[in-house]
Parts: sequence; C-alpha cells; structure tokens
Amino acid sequence: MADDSQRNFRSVYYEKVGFRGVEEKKSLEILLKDDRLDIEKLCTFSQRFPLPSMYRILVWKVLLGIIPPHHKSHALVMNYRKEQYWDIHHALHVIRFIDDSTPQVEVFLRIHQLESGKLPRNLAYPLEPEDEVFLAIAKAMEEMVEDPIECYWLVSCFVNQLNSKHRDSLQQLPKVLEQYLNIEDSRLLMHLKACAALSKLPYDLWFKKCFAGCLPESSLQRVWDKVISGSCKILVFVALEILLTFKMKIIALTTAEKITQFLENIPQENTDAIVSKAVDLWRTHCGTPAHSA
Amino acid sequence: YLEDVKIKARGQLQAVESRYRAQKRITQAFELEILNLFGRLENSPLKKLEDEKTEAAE
Amino acid sequence: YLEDVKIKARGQLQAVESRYRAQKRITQAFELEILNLFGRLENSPLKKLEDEKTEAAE
Repeated sequence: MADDSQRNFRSVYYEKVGFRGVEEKKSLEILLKDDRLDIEKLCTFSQRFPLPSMYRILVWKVLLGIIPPHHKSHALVMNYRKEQYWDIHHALHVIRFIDDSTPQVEVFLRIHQLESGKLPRNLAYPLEPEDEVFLAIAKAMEEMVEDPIECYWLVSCFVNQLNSKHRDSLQQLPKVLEQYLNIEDSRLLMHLKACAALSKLPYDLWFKKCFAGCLPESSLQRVWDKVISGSCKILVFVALEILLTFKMKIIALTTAEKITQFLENIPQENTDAIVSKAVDLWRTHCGTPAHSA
Repeated sequence: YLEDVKIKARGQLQAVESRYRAQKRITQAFELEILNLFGRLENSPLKKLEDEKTEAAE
Repeated sequence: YLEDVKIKARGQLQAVESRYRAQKRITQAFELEILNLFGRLENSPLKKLEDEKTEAAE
C-alpha cells in the first residue's frame, strides 16, 4: 500500500512539475519538425507520454486525419475543412435546423448528422442515443478547443473513429473490466455482484462517451490522448481506478441504483491522480507500447 | 521521394473529396426540404384560396 | 516520371474541385427554391390557420 501510494505520488508529481516533461517535449518537437509527419511515431509517443498541451490539438488533428502528414498541405487542407464547415452551416440555416441562438454543440451535431446522411426529417424528432454520445463528447471538446471549426472536426472525427476502428473492442470493455477487477480487487467485484450493480455500471458514460461529462477536461484529455492514438483499453483502467479509488464509498452503498448514481457523479477533486494511476495500471497489465499503434 | 509526392497528393485529394461529398449531402437535404415544403403547400385545404391570392397578386 | 505524377495529381484535384463547384451551383438553385417556398407558406394571411391545422395533424 505504501509502495503504491509512493509510486502514484511520484508519477503525479513528475507530470505536474514536468521533469520528465522537458525531455518528452523535446522529442515530440523533433518528431513535429519532419516535413512529413510520421503518424506511427506520433501514435507511439502519445501512447507512452502525455501530450504537452501546446501540441495536443495539432497531434490529435494529425492522428484523426483532419490534416494530412505533410506540413506544407496543412493550411490548404484546413481551408477545405473550413469551407466544408461553413457550407453545411449555411445549409442548415436555410432549412431552419439551426439559427443564431442554437447552442454550439447542437450546431455540431446537426452538421455531423447531415454529413453522415442522418439528419432527421425535422427538428421534432427525438435524439438518438448516439446523438447523446456525440453531444457529451462535443461539450467536453468545446472546453478544450477554442476554435469552433477545429472543435467540430475533432469531435466529428473522434466519434467516427469510435464508431469504426474501436467499435468491436468498445463492446468488449465491460467484460474486460470485470476480468481486471477480479484480479485487482475480487472483494469489490463480489460486492458489485451481490448488489446486482455489475450490469448497471455507467458503461455508456465510461465506454461510449469516453468519460466525457464524468472527468474534468484537464484529466479527460490525457485519457483521450491514448484513445485517439489507438488504445481504447485505457478506458477500462480508468473505470477500474475509479472503482478502486472510491472502494470504501461503494462498499457502503448497497443498492445498484445508488452505486450507479454515485459513479455517474464522482467527486472532481482527485481525477488527475486517478488518471495517472489508471495509466500506471494499464502499463502494468498491458506493457509499455513500443511501436504498436 | 516519388512516394512522398503521392502521399501528399492523396492528403489533399481526400479533403477536397470530403468537401464535395458534403455538398452532395446538402443537395439531398435541400431536395427533401423542397418536397416537404411543396407537400405542405399542396395538401393544405386552403391551397385554392391561396392560389387565387397568389394569382391575383402576380 | 515525377513530373508525371505531379501533373496527374493536379488533374485529379482540379476534377474534384470542378465537381464541387457544379454541385454548389445546384445547391444554390435549390436554396432559392426553398426560400421561395417558405415565403409562399409564411406570407400568406392564411398561415395561422394552416399552422393550427399542421399542429393538429401531428
């Protein structure tokens, strides 16, 4: 226990103070100087280290394919992205799906729906569950990205990535969580089973929304670094670490409803430490990624 | 180097194609909206009255 | 040969650009139609009655 907390203290400390960060930042800067960015190396980097915040958006945009690997094309391609955004934005105005008072995230949703051919016939149609996921991710992204056009593209491509590349693995995550919880704390698992809470854990919040609306953005972006660069398994370890961190509280709750309700609204104070511990736990169980994407 | 040029061209082409596809989606959405609006105009029992009004105004 | 690839890439880019512009012109024509239809629906003094009917039908 002492070892554990010491290790966790250290990793949080390093990340905050940035001893390790200086070296990492330099090596990322070298990667970013290439005329043609090496996507695989950028993936490996963000799997291994938290992205320095000044480069995060750039790296995300490259990894999600919003801008191509060549530096020289970035301005041109971003211009196309901008035009595309405004083309659709204007069209939605014309058919009265949005107006000047429409909240930004809803504008993003309608643009995304139109782009994917899923715009409902009219505004009266209720939102689908996938729309709620989109909105949650958009709300979180809005806090991280200032420019609305960049923000739209990040949300849209991130959601598309979750629905294509990660689709199958995301469905397995509840099962995987149970396995690791059994290894880490079988007593807690028993308790959850006894309360019939295991099937009612907030899986949508954790694995579909990728913790958007659950963790504050400063912690969330470190989780998304890993997801965007190719690993959605990190989500399991964040969930696991949340369960372990609030173990006492959860054991004291005896109904599935109360447990779920608590987990949907966890305290926001120590989430940075939770994410650091989750990353450590992920390394312990899955190893340090070398070249895998 | 040749490979480089190809990758660069593909990166740009993808963005232009995506912008084109979006424009196509817009056309489809507009088409639906036009049909919808025509339907609203024509299924109205008040259409005749309205037609007369329009004609008179022209 | 390199020059060849570049020319081909530029050609592809221009082709998609021109398809985009053509599509955009269609969109603009449709947009005018939509605005026109909305105008006909809304400027009618009978609009209120019609709105009530639409609401009732839904």
